Amino acid sequence: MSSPLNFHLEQYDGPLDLLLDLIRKQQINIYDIPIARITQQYLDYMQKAAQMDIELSAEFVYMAATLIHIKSRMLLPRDPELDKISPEEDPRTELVNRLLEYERFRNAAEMLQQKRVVEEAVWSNPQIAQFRAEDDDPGLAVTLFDLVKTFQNVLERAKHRPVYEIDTEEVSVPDMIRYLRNVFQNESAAVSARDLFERQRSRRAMICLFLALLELVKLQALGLTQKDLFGEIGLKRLKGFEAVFAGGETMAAIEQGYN
Amino acid sequence: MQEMDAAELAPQVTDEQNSGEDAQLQAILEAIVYVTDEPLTAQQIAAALGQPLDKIKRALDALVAEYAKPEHGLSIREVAGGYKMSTKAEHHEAVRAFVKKLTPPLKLSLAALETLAVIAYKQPVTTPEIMDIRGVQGAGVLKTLLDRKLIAEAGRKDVVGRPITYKTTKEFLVQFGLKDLSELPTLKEFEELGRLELVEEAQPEAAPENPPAADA
Amino acid sequence: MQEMDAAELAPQVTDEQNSGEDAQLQAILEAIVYVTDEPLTAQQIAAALGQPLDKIKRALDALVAEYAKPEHGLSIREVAGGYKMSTKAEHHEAVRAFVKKLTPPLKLSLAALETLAVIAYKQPVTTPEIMDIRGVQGAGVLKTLLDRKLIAEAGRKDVVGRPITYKTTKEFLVQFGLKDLSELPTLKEFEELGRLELVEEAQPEAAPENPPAADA
Repeated sequence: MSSPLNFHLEQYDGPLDLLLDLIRKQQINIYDIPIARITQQYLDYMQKAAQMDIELSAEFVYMAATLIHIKSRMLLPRDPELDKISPEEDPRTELVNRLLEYERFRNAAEMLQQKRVVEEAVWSNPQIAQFRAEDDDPGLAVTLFDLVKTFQNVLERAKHRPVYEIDTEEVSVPDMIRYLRNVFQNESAAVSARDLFERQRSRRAMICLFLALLELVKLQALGLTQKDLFGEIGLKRLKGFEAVFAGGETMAAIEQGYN
Repeated sequence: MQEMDAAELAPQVTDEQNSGEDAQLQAILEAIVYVTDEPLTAQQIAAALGQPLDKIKRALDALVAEYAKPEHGLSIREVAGGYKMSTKAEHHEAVRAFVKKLTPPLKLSLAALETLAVIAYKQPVTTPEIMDIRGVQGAGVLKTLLDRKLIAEAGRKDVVGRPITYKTTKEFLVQFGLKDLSELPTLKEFEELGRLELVEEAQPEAAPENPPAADA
Repeated sequence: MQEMDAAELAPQVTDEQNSGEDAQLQAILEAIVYVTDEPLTAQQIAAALGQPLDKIKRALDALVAEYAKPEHGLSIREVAGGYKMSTKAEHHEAVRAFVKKLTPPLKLSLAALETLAVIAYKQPVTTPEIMDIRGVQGAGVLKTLLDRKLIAEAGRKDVVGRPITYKTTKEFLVQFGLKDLSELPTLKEFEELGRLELVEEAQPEAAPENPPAADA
């Protein structure tokens, strides 16, 4: 029942937003809110929202309960004698204070918005790039929030990365090929072969890694690099890398061979 | 700055050595403010140039005053505790057409602005405190504000659970063109409803004509 | 530009209407030349502003002359047939020296930031462990982080090969404004922000189009 009238019903950020609007539009004295009337209007709104399937958050319901509670407290007569000893606070006071507090911040938000309007009409054109040393790392300016966000991203990525248990006995050559594919997919620079081997935690894993490397070098997916004699051996992605993994055939053939 | 025509003929050398020096300093300051992307404080500038702070301050004030004149389309303003050069807002129509690198406007929802306002006035403030004032669960906009570097974490509060507190950043001052937080109007000034009553005491309670919940 | 003191007192309105207009045009040209990076020709400006070419040319000449004065550290020059603002060459050394002294904000490459994040949350941690979590080979960024004193060695781990472990430093705490490591936001707290965000976003501005069939 998606109604064309839907957007006639104003949306409110929260119950305070709605109450403030009701009070303002009717120019009601904030210190003397006609609680029965406002409660009725508030409930009307909720009902209409429900009819239109606009989901209102739990706070709207909680506020409705609060309003009804205040209303009932105001209906109950007080013992005038008791009142003389300890005059009861107006049951509306707390709500009024919350509304006033909320209103201040809502108006402050509008003030901020106006400031942005001005700032969006001016432009700066700093020329600092011309004066920065070239070796300056252009990097990202980093905050504490970036730190936790980045860590979360790294973990997230790890979660979605196919995991190959390299320290169990079950590790196989095809596993290692998939592992290498993973390593070199996002790495175009040379990777130290020693580093790769050092990361393996079992003899079997090292042997499988070695065989997997030979396989990929043979297929010209990876190349070996060595800067100088007896220098460190590096591994680098070759042009054939994509092609080898493009179809499923290569992998299938290798699986076949080792099973 | 009256002998400028003479100075133009023989740059760097004026009759009065002093005013030549002043002009020189002012020129360097102008170049520095023009070049830098972040508002620099007078202290930073003084320290970097190895000059006394009050001298730098005076020269910067003169620069600000000079650019405030109507024949300048640029202005140097005090923003975020420092000095920043930009075009003047009154020329935005003419200037806009020439701006190539239009940075996308900082679009913030009213909810985000409200949250930002609460943080600006109540900092350091925790998430529950913010939600309390707004009467809304969900501090989702915090992430947006953190992402845009308008707010930052400000340590933990020493209460149960040690919740994180938040504060506004220098970027906030820059984005909203504020010299510092004290430039914000007081919260009291934002109270409308309470004030309304003092003026319109006798306002009769009109019948509830049309509450915003419109007819369905 | 002699009547500027008067103009300052009553901005935008001068005795001579003409000179007020001139000032206005000059201001706009100043702002336009400032915001554009490529030299603009007088023709381009005249066309964009819908003003006669000779008027624009005269105003640009006045602007060039004004900035040629020694109290200006900027200059507007004719380059490649157009007009361009830049700092004056004689102040380049001063500006360069100044920029060099600015302590830049902590800037890190994404790889370095990732590594730092892993170390911050997993310390003490070894290189293989870092690479394992990041799923990336190459620990070159460790050197960057060590050089910047954001991390330090924290002894060796008692496993085969006794690899070196790393931890964050006091400088790290200073850079991120932390009293101690317990102030680091926890992952749970971060995820809380994200989760609340979804709540907020799930509440669209307009009414939902396709509500679940309510009253059947």
